[in-house]
Amino acid sequence: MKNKVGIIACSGENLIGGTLSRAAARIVVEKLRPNETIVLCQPLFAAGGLERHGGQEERNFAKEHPTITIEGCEEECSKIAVERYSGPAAATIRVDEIIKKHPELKPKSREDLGEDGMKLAQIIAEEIAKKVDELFKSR
Amino acid sequence: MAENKICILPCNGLDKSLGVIARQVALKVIEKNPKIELICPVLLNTGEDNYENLIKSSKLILIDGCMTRCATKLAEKRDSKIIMKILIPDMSKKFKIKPCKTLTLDEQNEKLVDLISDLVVEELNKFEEKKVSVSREIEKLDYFDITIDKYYFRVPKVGYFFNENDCWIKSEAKKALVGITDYLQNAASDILFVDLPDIGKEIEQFDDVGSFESSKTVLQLISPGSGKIIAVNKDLRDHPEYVNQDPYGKGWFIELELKNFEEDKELLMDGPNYFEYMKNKIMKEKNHLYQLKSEKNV
Amino acid sequence: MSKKKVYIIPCSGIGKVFGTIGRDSAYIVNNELANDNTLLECLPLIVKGKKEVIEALKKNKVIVIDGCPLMCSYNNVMEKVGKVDAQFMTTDIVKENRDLKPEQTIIPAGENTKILSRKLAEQVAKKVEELLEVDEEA
Amino acid sequence: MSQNYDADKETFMSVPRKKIPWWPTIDYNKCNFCMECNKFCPHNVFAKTNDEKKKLIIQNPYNCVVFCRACAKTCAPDALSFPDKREITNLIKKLRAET
Repeated sequence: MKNKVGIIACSGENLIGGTLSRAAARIVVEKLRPNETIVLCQPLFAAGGLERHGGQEERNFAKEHPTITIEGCEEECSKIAVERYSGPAAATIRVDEIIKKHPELKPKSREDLGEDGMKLAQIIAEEIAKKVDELFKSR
Repeated sequence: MAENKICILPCNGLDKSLGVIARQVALKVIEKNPKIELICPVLLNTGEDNYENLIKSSKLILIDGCMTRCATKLAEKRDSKIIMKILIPDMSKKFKIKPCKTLTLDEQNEKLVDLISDLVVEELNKFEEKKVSVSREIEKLDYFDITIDKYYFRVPKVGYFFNENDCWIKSEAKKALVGITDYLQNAASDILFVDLPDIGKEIEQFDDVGSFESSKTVLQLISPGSGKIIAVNKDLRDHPEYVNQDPYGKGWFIELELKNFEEDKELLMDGPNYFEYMKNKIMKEKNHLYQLKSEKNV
Repeated sequence: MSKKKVYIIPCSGIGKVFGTIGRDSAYIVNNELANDNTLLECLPLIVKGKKEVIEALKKNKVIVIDGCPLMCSYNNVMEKVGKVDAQFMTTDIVKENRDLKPEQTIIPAGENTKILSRKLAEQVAKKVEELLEVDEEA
Repeated sequence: MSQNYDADKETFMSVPRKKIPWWPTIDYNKCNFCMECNKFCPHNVFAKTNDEKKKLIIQNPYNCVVFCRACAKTCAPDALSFPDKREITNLIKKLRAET
């Protein structure tokens, strides 16, 4: 089952970076690399200690498969969670840095990305897809 | 308000004879048993609260004309105690009388109304507070298991038999519990609604006995065994998640009084065989099983 | 109203539409229905153990909104903050509105999903008032 | 249904799927082409057409899961019908006895 890459998106509710990373993750999983990627649920990952249905499968998956974390801000919560429970993240993508690289695109709000926001999400998604391809090539 | 008051709620279908039959049945039932009170679906739907305490303190009979089940939907909006669900298409199959084309009922359909209303009244007399929910202590079970991506599948090694529709049956002497496997609960994801059949119903092997609904899909439980339904898992009404968390234990659906289980078993698989069958099926259907249902060419 | 704030912590699930309903309802409450006395915080920060956030939650009221029976928001907040003043389950609002089946798409959220988020937000906003009134008397 | 579902090789209870006449039948004077069944069925049994009189047809009858009638539950005008389960069970028993 090694032919899959895990995607953990920061799910910060409080800032645009969270919404953008979630949108990008969905675009990658649904449109760009549906067969190569699988979304892991970030809080479930951290709250994995629960009974059978807890995040145990998420954590085991991240142990056996390369996992890319998408961070909404400098706190890098997903990367820390992955490293604490499974192992080093294969790659980390900082959404806040990508936003800085595209000053011309201004996402509307954390509730509604608006047109610019969706364009940014697409750019982030393409960057993730590139990372996914690199991981496949390197193996 | 008398505590055990019984009310009857028909749907208000106007465009098909099915709706006319549903309404006639309700009127015929209260004619035969005046103690039963008729609830007007239109008034109930407008939300006026004059039915508020009536619904809370009484038991409800629902008559739905077609599959859209407006009466059921109305009743489920309010926390009501539903004791009987009549679906006219099922009744027309049972009594082998086809609903007529016109909105005024022909002589055959008048007879159908009589037959159904008699059945409702008769069922009512039989209806005493049956032993509805059975609590079971489930002994420690030994499973085969496999993880595919982030999905976890288990199959009990002994004591359970399975059909190819991924439902199980576990027999103890003349009785048996029936439920769904990890395959189905994973395919459905979070189950939110469970519709259970009526107690006392006689079923054949592979009859569908109740359905379970998630935001992703509506699937049916297809019974691996035949017999009479003697209990249903009432806990699932408020805790449908039991089916996801413990499909072989707390998440059981119905209990059967077995008819010819030896014959039924010939068409079923035991634990080891079903585990192979299930692994093979997961591999084949993996993409559509876990993928968000991509918008089909709708 | 007491000067205290109510923190709303929705679960951050993104695999299922239930996480979206929880988050969107938190935004509606925070932006429209009770914006002057509610604050949002990221669940991952709490899970990570960020002191400032945990202290702030301890001193104020906390409402968690969970997206599935695993209750990650409830469990994590209980573990790290030690108390939860109220819990909402998005699956409850879906069950209460059987005819409003939420669409599977998450970005953008479907019509039914938006209606459900608004209905849940109204319930949460009512609870915010209750919590602050109760605190008033205490 | 995943691409590699090949009805010829498929079996149900070790009987070739092609020998079991189980699929929905559409009653066209009831059907209002609301397409709920098509939206529902994950096995692509139904298919849309541009023939005005029959906008919906059964495209892959053998993709249909034997004994499953879930699509009929979504049909408000009750236009979908299936064979009698008892007969199908007996047919399967007979075919199994023959192999």
